[in-house]
Amino acid sequence: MSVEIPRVVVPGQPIVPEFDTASHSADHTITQARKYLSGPGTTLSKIPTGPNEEVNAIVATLKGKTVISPKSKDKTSSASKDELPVNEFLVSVVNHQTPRVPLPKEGDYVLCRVMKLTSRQAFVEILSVDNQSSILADSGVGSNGSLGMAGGTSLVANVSSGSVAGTSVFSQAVGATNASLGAHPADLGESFRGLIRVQDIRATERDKTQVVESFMPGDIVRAEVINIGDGASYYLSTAKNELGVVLSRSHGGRGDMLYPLDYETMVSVSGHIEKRKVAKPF
Amino acid sequence: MSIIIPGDQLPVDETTLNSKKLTVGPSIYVDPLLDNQMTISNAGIFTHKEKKTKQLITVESSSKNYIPAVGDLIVGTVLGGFGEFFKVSLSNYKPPAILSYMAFENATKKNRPNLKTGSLVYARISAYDPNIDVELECFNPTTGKAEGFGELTGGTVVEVDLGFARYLMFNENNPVLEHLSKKCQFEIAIGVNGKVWIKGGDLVTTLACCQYIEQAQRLASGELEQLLKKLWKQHNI
Amino acid sequence: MSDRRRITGPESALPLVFAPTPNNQSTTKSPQEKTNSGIRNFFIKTGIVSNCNGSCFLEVDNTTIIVSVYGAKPIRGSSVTSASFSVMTKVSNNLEELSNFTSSDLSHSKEEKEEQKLAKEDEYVTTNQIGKTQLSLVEQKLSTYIQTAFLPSILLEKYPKSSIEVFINILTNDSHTNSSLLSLITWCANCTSLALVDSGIELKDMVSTGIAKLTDDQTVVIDPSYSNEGRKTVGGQEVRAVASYMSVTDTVVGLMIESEEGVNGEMIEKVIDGCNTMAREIRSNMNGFLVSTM
Amino acid sequence: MSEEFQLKPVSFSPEVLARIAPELSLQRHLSVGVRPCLRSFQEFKSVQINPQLDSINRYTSNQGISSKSTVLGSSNIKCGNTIIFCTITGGFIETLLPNDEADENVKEYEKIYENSEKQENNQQDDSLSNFRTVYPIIEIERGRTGAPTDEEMIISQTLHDTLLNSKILPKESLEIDLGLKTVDKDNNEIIIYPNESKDIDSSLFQFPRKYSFVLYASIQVFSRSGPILDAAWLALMIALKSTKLPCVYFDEKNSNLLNDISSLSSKKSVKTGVVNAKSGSQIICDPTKSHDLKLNNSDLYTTTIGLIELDKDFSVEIEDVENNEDFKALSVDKHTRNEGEPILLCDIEGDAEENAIGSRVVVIPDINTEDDDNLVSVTIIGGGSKVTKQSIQNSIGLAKLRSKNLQQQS
Amino acid sequence: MELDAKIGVLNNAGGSSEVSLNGIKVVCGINGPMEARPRQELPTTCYLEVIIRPAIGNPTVREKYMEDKIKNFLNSVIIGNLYPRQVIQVNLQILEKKNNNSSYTSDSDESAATEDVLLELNCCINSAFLALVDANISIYKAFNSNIFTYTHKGSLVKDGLSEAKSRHLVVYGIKNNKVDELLYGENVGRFSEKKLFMALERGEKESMILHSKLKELSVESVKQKFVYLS
Repeated sequence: MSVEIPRVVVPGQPIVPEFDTASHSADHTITQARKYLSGPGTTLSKIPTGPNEEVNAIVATLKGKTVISPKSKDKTSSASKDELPVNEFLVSVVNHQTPRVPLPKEGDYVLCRVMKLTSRQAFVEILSVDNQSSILADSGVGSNGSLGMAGGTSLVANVSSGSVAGTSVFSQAVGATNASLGAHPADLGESFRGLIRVQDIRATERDKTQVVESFMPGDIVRAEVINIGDGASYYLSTAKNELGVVLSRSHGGRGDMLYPLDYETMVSVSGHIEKRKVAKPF
Repeated sequence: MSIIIPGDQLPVDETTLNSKKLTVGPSIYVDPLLDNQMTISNAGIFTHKEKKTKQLITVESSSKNYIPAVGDLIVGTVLGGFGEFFKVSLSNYKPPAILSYMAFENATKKNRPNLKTGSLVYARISAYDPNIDVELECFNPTTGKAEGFGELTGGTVVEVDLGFARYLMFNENNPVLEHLSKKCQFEIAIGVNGKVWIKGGDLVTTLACCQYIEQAQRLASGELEQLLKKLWKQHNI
Repeated sequence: MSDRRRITGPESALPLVFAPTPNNQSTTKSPQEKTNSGIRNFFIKTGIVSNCNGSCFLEVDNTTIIVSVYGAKPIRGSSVTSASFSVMTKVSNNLEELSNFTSSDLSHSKEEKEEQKLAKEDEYVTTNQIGKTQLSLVEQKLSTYIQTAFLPSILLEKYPKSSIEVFINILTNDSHTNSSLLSLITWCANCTSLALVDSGIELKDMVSTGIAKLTDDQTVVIDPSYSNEGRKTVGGQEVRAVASYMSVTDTVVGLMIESEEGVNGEMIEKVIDGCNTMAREIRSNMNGFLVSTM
Repeated sequence: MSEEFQLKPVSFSPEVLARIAPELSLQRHLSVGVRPCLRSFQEFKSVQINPQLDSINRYTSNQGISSKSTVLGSSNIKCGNTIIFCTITGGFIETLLPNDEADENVKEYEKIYENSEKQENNQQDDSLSNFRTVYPIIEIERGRTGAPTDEEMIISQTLHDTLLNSKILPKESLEIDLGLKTVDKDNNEIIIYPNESKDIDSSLFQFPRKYSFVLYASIQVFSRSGPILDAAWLALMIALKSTKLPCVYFDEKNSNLLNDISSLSSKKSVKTGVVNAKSGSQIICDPTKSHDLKLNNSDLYTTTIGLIELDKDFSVEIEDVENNEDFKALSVDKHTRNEGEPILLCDIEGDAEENAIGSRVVVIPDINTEDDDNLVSVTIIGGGSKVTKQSIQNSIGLAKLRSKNLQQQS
Repeated sequence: MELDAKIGVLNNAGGSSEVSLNGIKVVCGINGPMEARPRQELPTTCYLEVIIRPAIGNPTVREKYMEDKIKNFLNSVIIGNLYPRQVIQVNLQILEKKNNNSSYTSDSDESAATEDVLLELNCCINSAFLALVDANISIYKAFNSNIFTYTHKGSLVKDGLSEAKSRHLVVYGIKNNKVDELLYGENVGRFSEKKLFMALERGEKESMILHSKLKELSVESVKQKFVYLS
């Protein structure tokens, strides 16, 4: 008998055992084994099936619809002849209603804003992952006054000045069980930090690349996460054609919009030219 | 002396400005968004210089806020050594500038300059981009010689308005230093960042010189002699 | 020192003191009808708060709770390999009843306990202080319980360098049904569970929570509320408990037992059984709700 | 454009564009006549005024008296997505009567008091000192902890000052006419109030001290999606309208009134929020009797209008868009505007609008008066788009319109 | 009442001024532009910090509220893009307030506290302008603040301090020797639309008059700075 796979699942709900040796032929002989792998939205865990009995199963971690897709066979790990042929399937749970929790991972493309430059690297703030969803559910705009900062391009720096009365609330609530000592809650509107080292800006002519000729503070840059980095920053790279500056203003943010001219120059409508590591528009 | 403040109109009419190639000095804001409209953004002395093919408008204003420019000669304080460079403070509460170990006379990888934290240097701004750290050098890169740059030993530093520092620097025969040179011997290094290093023959003279420079910026040239007399009397020199 | 970040009004102001309500005029609302399972009807809605990652509104009798989940969001200054998880509870300033909880360890000292008792007997009620800056004991207890219970259910390792923060807001609390702290914990926990699912944060399992009471005649009452189940008889023994489960793996993740007298193993077993029954019922309700929203 | 180069659009999801380039996002939307929030320019957010939270109001609970509640008034409104809860609570404050001769210090105080009384008499009736306000604390839930944000502090103060400046809460509304709890002939406890018992000797009600209420407001905001002042004010207004002040009596049993009443506010009571009723309080709120809070005017509403100029550099070719099916479904603003006049946007919402709109006009009109002087407050914040006379006039018009709508609704 | 002002009263500030107006005295000191703390850093512009300290006691929510009012328009006056990632601090210490012997805490003074907000703002704004010019911070335009009241009889008075039907604080920006735009207006009380615009018009006129006075002061202080040239 084949295992019935639920179409719609909630977190914690077992979807399918890890191994399914059930046959699908008429004579009920085992001709084929299936192995299910845990994909996005699922995890592999032990489910009690009776007293002192457990079975490994793929369990949903999100609410959503199940999607089972066959995994292309990997030849190097082909089973020996004695064993049954194993077909592998990837089980995942998708939900289009709730966007995924937008956390940058290695290999993700992110959009970020250049905050500060040094001669060796550009410091950025990661705004969104995959151009899908913003990192922060609440951008924090307006929290430090009745107007956001003038000029628009600048994010709000929430400096709710120092810490006087009231901050004790947090330490009381979190201090007890927060395992990560030394970590501070980010301010409203404060996002993940990233940095692009000078050698990660361009794929070619790395030695000649200069940070100030590639980015300017305030630029919006599309970059790839190459490393989750240290406690402070993600490590990002723009060394691909489609990566680099996507939105920029001239004169260090004072002027008008710049448009790509070629891979290393941008131009404003009035004809003003500035140097950038330009992302190939697509 | 034509003094203008923000809110004023440019004292030069547009046809004049359009007649020749125009260079706009600091304190006049040229707005790239508004057709390069010019606005008086700071208070100061307005000057309009015309030459054959070009003209220059500037507002000479005085403040304590130093904005670096390549080629400026400055007096800085060493904040410490980091890896391959020193960090040097040009003005308080501003990001420090970077002075490479290699930017000294006769410097090699092995022969590193020895500057202690807190010591003073006379240096030139070698690279400046508003978005990255300022870079300094303590030698003339074409000759490789120190030419007066480097550590300033002894003496003391007076902080003056930037306008006054520029005045001392660019007016060779300015009465302030003329008067002083008649009174005593001294060494002086003027930083356009508003720091003037001065060293007299002995400690008392240094002190007197120091007070003289400081007070001179608030006096008209006619009163300088009197100030000198007063100070020298005060210090029994 | 006065609070300089809030408008607290004149310092010389005194709290209002309300006289006890004469019995004949104090009409207690008839409790909401219970379902067959013995659990009060409750209303839930997810996603009502837009500026967070997930949220849930829950109403049971006159208690209303909003839980919002923020995260996984950036955290500063640490090289953590997994997310940190924290819970903050805020009881609306005006819910005075909560300070009258009998939970014995809520008061600091004997003296204060006496004072509370006295106040309770007289049922004089006063206004709360505006602009408190510290968590009340109730808020702390609630936060701690929920944080502890949900910690094992969240796949924190999927969210490095970040934090997941749960904010529980108790907007109104039932002043008629004498809701105890335990009851509040139960509903806050269930609301949190749905808010977490709504946020799309990956969970090993949903946590469902039940509450039960063992009266002195050894009967188990599920989801006890004030009027139909009555107060304990004088001198009688009563055990109240709240327990949270991850039902698929049948794990208890949170437990709190409260009793004035000593309790034995048998009693605990009974009362926990009651909690389990309720938690299962709640879980199936939540499952049904979630499936219906897809 | 003189240069020859091709501009290929880079596309971003609307939400992301609003965050990375708010100004661009807003200008692109406005140039085709819609707002990022898909409302039309001068369309206000829908406002839903929910029945007050009956169960928590002490005196209006429809299930009888809510015996433990200390809440005097409350409101729950929904403004677009934003949800606001507001509750009003109270406190006493003591004022001295001039005929108190018990204490030297009091006499001293009395002189000052009398002087200031005289001054006040010289003043017009509508002197600000004849009006009161509430002490609001606003909490905007945004997933953070700690001290209040600047916004929370500023809105609190704005509510506080605006309420005072609009002179809708006269001093007298909060004054307390003390009743007396005493024992009648049959030795039954009775409470008598001066206003309801004309046959009783009025000298009974001559108390050496005088009390007033102070009102506190607690405002909780969920799903903030833009500037919050208008909605917070509305919630406060509706809560005040629903507010009932308790009748207050003096309990003869605890009669030593000159005993230091300040024992009530001892530190202990502050900490636990519970007062030992036996020791100090002679001033007690009646458990059931109350009266409405009298307001001079309960139909004042603040309206914030954002001003923004169209920037031609950002505009989208309208033909490109008009063929789009989705676009046709939207209500599009094609108001013909005068050149140089900014666009007026009602109820600023979302990152793009909030970040990019620099100039604002905040108006409180009084729609109940026949008088010409029908404005209570106009605040103009310039610096973004130029604030023209026309735009102020239009803003006032819009504010009046919105106030009338809200009046009908509440 | 006439404005009375001094420029450069603080030696250690980047720029400073002291202004007395309508019984209120304010000293303003500008710090910066200076290096911002990481949390204040804005990539392309400066972070403007306005700090108001009351005449008596510690700053409260009231001062925060006033700071916000000033910050709102000052942000658009300062050419922030010239000072990216830096902080400019505008410190305003109120030295004397109208009712100097009370500390706005007792409840009868509460209405005075609210009433005086406009007067204090008025004085602070004018003081801030002089101090900004003294500090040589680049600004797009000059600005100043005036306060008007309508009496109960309906006449419009400048600086009318006591009882009034409505009160109007107007701040205009001045560029190229002309009134450029309305930067901030706070109108409270009971008034008609017509009265509002009359007050605003009056504000434009008075703004130019006040500007010429502030200019005179500024020019004099620039002369003082360059005294060594003479």
